Amino acid sequence: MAVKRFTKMAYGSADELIFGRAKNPLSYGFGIQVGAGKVITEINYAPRPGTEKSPETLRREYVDYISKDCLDRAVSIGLPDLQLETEWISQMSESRISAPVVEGQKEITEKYHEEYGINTAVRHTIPDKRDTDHGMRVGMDKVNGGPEMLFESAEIACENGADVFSVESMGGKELADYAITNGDIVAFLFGVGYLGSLDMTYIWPQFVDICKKNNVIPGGDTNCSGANTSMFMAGGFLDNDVQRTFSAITRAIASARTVVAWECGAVGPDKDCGYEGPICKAIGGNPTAQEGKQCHCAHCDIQSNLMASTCDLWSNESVEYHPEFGGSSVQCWLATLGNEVMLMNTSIQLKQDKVLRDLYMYADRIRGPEAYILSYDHAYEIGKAITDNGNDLYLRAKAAGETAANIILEGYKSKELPLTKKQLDVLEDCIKKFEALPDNEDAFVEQCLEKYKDVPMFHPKNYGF
Amino acid sequence: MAVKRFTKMAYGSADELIFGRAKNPLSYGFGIQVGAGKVITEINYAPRPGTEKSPETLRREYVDYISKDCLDRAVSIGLPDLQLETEWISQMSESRISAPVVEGQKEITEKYHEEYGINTAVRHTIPDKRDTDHGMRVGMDKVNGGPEMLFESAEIACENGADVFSVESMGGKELADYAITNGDIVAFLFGVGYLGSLDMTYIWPQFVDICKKNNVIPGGDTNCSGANTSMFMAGGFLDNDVQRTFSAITRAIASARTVVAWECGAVGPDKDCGYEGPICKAIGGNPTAQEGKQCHCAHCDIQSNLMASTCDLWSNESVEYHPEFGGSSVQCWLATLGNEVMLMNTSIQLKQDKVLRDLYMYADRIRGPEAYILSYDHAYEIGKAITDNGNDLYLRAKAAGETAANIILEGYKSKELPLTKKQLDVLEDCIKKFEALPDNEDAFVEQCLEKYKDVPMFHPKNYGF
Amino acid sequence: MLSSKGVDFSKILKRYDVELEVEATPEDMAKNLLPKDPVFRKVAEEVLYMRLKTIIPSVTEALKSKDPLSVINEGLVAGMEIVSKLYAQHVYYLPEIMMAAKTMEMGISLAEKQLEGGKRKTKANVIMHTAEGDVHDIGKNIAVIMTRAAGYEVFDMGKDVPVDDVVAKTVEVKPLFVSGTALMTTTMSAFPRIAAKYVEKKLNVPFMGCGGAVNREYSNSYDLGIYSDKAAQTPLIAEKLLAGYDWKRVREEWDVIVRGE
Amino acid sequence: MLSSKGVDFSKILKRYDVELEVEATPEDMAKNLLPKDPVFRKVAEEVLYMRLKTIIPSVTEALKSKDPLSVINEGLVAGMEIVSKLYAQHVYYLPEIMMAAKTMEMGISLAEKQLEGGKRKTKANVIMHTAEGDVHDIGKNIAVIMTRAAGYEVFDMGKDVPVDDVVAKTVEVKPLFVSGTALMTTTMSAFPRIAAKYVEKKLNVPFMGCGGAVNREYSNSYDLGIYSDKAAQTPLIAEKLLAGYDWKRVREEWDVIVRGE
Ligand code: B12
Ligand code: B12
Repeated sequence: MAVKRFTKMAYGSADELIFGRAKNPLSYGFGIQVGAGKVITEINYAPRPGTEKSPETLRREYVDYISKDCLDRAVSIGLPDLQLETEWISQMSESRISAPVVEGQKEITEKYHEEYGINTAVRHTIPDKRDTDHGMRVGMDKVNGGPEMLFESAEIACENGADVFSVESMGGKELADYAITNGDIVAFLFGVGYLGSLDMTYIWPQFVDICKKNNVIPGGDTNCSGANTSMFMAGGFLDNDVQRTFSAITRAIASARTVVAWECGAVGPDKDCGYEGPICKAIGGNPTAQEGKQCHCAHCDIQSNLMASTCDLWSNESVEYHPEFGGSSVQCWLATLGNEVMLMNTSIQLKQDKVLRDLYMYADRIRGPEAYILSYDHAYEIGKAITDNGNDLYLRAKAAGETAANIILEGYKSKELPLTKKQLDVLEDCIKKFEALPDNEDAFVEQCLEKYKDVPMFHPKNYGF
Repeated sequence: MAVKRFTKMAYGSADELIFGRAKNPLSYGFGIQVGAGKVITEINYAPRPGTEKSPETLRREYVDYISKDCLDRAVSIGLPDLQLETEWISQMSESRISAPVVEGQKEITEKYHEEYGINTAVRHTIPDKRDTDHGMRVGMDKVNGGPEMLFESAEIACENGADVFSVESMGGKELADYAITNGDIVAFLFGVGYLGSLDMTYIWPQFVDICKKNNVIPGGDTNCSGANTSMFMAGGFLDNDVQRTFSAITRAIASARTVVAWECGAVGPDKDCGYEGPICKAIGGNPTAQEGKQCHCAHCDIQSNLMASTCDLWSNESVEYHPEFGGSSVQCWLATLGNEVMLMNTSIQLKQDKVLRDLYMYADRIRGPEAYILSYDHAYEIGKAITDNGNDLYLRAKAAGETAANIILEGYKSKELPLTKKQLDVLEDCIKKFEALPDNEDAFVEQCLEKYKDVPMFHPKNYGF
Repeated sequence: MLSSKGVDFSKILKRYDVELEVEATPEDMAKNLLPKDPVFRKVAEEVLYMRLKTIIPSVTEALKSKDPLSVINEGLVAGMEIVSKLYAQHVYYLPEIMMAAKTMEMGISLAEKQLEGGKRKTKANVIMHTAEGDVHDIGKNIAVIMTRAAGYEVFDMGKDVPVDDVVAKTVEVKPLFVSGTALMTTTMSAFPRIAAKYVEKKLNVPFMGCGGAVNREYSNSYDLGIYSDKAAQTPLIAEKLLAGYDWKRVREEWDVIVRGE
Repeated sequence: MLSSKGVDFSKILKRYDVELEVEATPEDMAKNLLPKDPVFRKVAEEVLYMRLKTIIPSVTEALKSKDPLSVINEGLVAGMEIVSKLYAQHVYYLPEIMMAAKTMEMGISLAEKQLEGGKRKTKANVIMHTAEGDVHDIGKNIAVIMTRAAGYEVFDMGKDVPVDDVVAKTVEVKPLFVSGTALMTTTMSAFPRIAAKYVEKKLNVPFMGCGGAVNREYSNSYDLGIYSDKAAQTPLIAEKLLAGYDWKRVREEWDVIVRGE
């Protein structure tokens, strides 16, 4: 599979970016059409503790309880389409544990499609359990065989009935962890923007092959391990362990990494938890799954409405299965999630979708720097910075980060976006650090390999050095 | 307190009905302004089982855990206003159990207002534990003193720091239960529309006095025990133990009862769980609390977006306190709820509120008969039927029910609103029953007293007969 | 108001109730289920079509040629069984269940008058109540009707029933099982308290915890506790208890039992 | 794009972070907290301002006039204590904690070289790890740093640590307490398994269950289990354990303990 870097934007202008419509729509599963003029509901869930004990109990939890509850509630409220997402728990790398779940979900989604006429599909997101200390490329890990397991998991998912395949890959995570906890933006650029992109360029062509062989949609990846961790730690107005200006910049850098899956042949929808979605969609034109307003079951974010403005699937990220007054937790969250989707689709039908998009966007635009850069006008600008440097993994990630930083600074100076002094300090510090960076890949790599050689768990060989 | 029946609509046209703005706005609590151009978030919660054991554990649960969690999350996401609603659990009729909760919530809302500048208020909704077998008016119940307890609860709430006072009163419930389970619309009209209104005319002037004495806002009542039970049992597309045409008509009838609180001097906001709110607001012009899209934690409804179109406060109905990935359950639901409010307020600021209102409305308009009659144009019509007969408790409730039935039938005939054959049958049966009714109160009452004399727990003396 | 002209609502929502409407009428569906014998058939039809006005004459007529026990079992109860089937198929709904049960009960009391001892033999005694502190009794009322319709003698203790009263009644009537309904998380704690008193008194009576607030995990969290989700499931579980299952076995096989397989 | 001209954003949202911004600088706030003695003060300032480049010369200098143990305690650790206070006041944030801790540790290793035995006496041994099957280790890493900074000898076993390894290590180093971090509901079940093995082996070691998936109820659901919500709470709880509290008492007084009163 040839890798084709994005050097041109899929969209001619930011204003074309909108929910429910993507340049490259997709059809799959039992009647699901994504990015074709309708937003699709995607529900994600976690099994109750203890159910992982045996293949039977886990299959029952995922299929007979969770999937059934979701499908029942979808029919109950009149939802026309439902995508299930199963984020594999760690134990599922073993085929005897995961295969029954994948098969069972295929069966039950087909059954509901036939019985009720509801359109259905299942996305399987496999875990990346590679260990940087043991080695991240095939053949390196003699202890656990992590890299081999990664591709085996993909095969299990694809051979047993996944409609969409995704992964949250870990390339660059060791440096991202270090970067976030130490406030070092260059470490993030190196780990996520550069090394992460190299890693994805290594794994994704293989995933795409496996998907093609099995007629499965290769969806996409996310920088959950990097930018989301950073966002999570920046948190809300009572948290900010990490400064929000810093986390916003990590988000922009992450987008340069996330698009690599598509450059390697994946076609979307990418993963909901990649808040970099608006930027990726602007670049690649593929459908994007997003989350926000109805993902508070999983984590608090402060750009909840805004994230809906450009989504093609709308997700809750994840909720643990347990009872509530209104039914099971998955049913309750599905209903509120599905209702948001129905609102979006109403606006499309009434030709008011651009108004609703802008309402979503303005509701959060100035709530924080991350919302600000993910507003579709700014997301487009950052995408442009990436495609302008599309062939250079270092320069494009740097351009993404710098552009985001400058957008924030401009927003602050124009008095549109308020910042605390500390947020501003950190922002200016990041800009300074970007400016001090070399202007070519080799020099950058050399400098970083030296500077970060003692970061725990970082081994250059994992990235082909 | 004189009772002043509504004989004129507060609004000149349906199109004036919209979220965030009421004819008679209110200010209370620590900076809360309702119906004055901004929707307010109202969060409701239930304590964990076991915490009712002692005054200390219950106070801690409500104040230190639930209220604190809510206020923290509100600040975290940047919510400018938060109203807490405490629906008293049964044990709280005892002052030693409830007073510490009321006081504690007053204190903590004041503290957050001062510390963070967030506007806050607390609504206390007391339980109506009167027992129809023992007697529903003061002096009748020698066993439990239910009626006395009702007014004592009001005093406890008002004297210890409630900002808004509400109740879910039970007048007519014994007949409503019978009506719903047996599909008897006349029993509902008699129980809820007529007797329920008499009961509210008895209790509400006394509540209003207690509120005035303590400078507390007398909010309103709801027909939770009637129309909501009916809605709940009609359920979603997989349920319908009760036909949805039937439950829609019960809703219209209930509105004639709910407005009685305002006729007795209450000023709003009424209760979220009174889905008759759009009709009541159209009649009385007072602010209304509503729930839908983000109340699926409490129950499934199929008019989730639509209910937002005319609200002044937006509520989650209730969620049990427990942990989720994203924080405590109250925090997770508060965040998604608050984000809906922020979307509405964004639309007001951008002067797109009428567009958003119509999107909310159209998202559900034809999902079911109840949504159809609660669409603001139809809600207005039903309100008009009530005010045209405002001084006659029987005729106005009948007019509300008949008007709703005819709106549904018209909708069906015009092919706007699909119905199943069974739904249509039940609708036509209700219309026939309405038509067969006498055209004056006395004849109606006489007929019903005879017809329903054997309904369990029904005793005419409770209503002054 | 924005115009909805040309809007394709099917892109927004799906009216599954309309799309999946069951075409069959009660008449169609009952055809092959009604008793063959014309006398029993007549009685069963009265129940099936909820004819409150003609049930008495029809049963009176039937009693002329048939013994009271078969009028009850092959006529009245047979009719009610069809009603339950139609309910399961979404042809009948709750009000029909309630009305049909009322019709059946009228017929049964009439027939019982001619029975030796004045009472038919029910399958077993059952106690039902709504938990102490809780007034939410609609679900319980429905369960009472359905359980009665299935042939059990139900002692309905009402709502807000003190724990000790339930225990005393249990000692008195020795029921097959006792059910409690709770719609509030703050009232369901009465269930383990009741069960504990049974254990103390060595009463081996399964306690069925039900109602909106209650879930299976909760009802399975104390000894003797079993769960039922919907009123219509009671007969299925009751049957197994009659067949000698203890509470532990009901718990274990719960999923299968309530599927009615 | 709709124009936002004239929009009053304060009606939509409130930027509490900006409105409640703490005006004080670290310099202001530290003024009265720094040691009076100029030598210790200098060392404490190096930590406080995270001066990775000058910490070594400053400590070297201090060691000329002061004994190594007081350089550690009255200089380096004193500086770190101020850092913790600034963190609690939202003047410092996570990166500052990490950098300051790194600075302090550099100073400590230098000073320790001149100590008898080559090691300062830490308050106690502590074992930390991320649960078997779980790779979410950021929270654990933060807790490790904060606990070390508070003067404990932390054995960081890393992530995805098998239950038996934790037990073996516990036998080996006899820690004051052991912590586990789990971010997944499917991995936190390792905690009660570990605690059960302690009980079996009669190891009376409190097991602190932590991490995003874990809540207080869960950690209190098995013997020996205690809970900590935030990494910054560890020292508060550890102190009480040092003072002789057992796991039961920590549970009982938890609310008060973590408020630091
Ligand atoms: C109707 C209703 C009322 C009516 C009750 C009318 C009545 N006669 O029962 C009224 C208005 C009186 C009422 C009052 C209150 N309510 Co209320 N009410 C509801 C509502 C909307 C519906 C409940 C209902 O009837 N459901 C339909 C029936 C059929 O369902 P069900 O009882 O669960 O029964 C089914 C099954 O459980 C099962 N089943 C039940 N029993 C049995 C028995 C057996 C043997 C079997 C096999 C099966 C079985 O079969 C049934 C059908 O399949 C719920 C909302 C909800 N989400 O549940 C709130 C709800 C239960 N109420 C609530 C509250 C808080 C109250 C009040 C305290 C409010 C107040 N502050 O005044 C008071 C309570 C007073 C008291 N001490 O009890 C909360 C409880 C929260 C909590 N703490 O747990 C709820 C959940 C609403 C909410 N989300 O906040 N309520
Ligand atoms: C970052 C992240 C990741 C990163 C982890 C990076 C890393 N180095 O840790 C990556 C991308 C690797 C990842 C992978 C996965 N993740 Co993840 N992830 C998250 C995320 C977004 C944030 C977690 C985080 O770092 N929080 C910040 C830290 C600081 O918080 P913390 O660890 O809780 O620590 C604090 C306290 O708990 C406490 N603390 C912690 N330890 C200790 C110890 C002591 C002694 C003390 C006192 C205090 C203390 O102090 C800390 C600060 O105050 C969460 C979302 C969420 N809501 O939590 C999901 C989440 C945890 N992940 C989830 C999932 C499902 C996964 C995957 C399985 C996804 C997949 N299919 O690939 C894999 C798991 C692989 C595996 N086997 O573990 C789910 C778990 C759901 C469940 N079943 O329970 C979550 C909840 C997301 C969701 N809502 O679905 N994830």
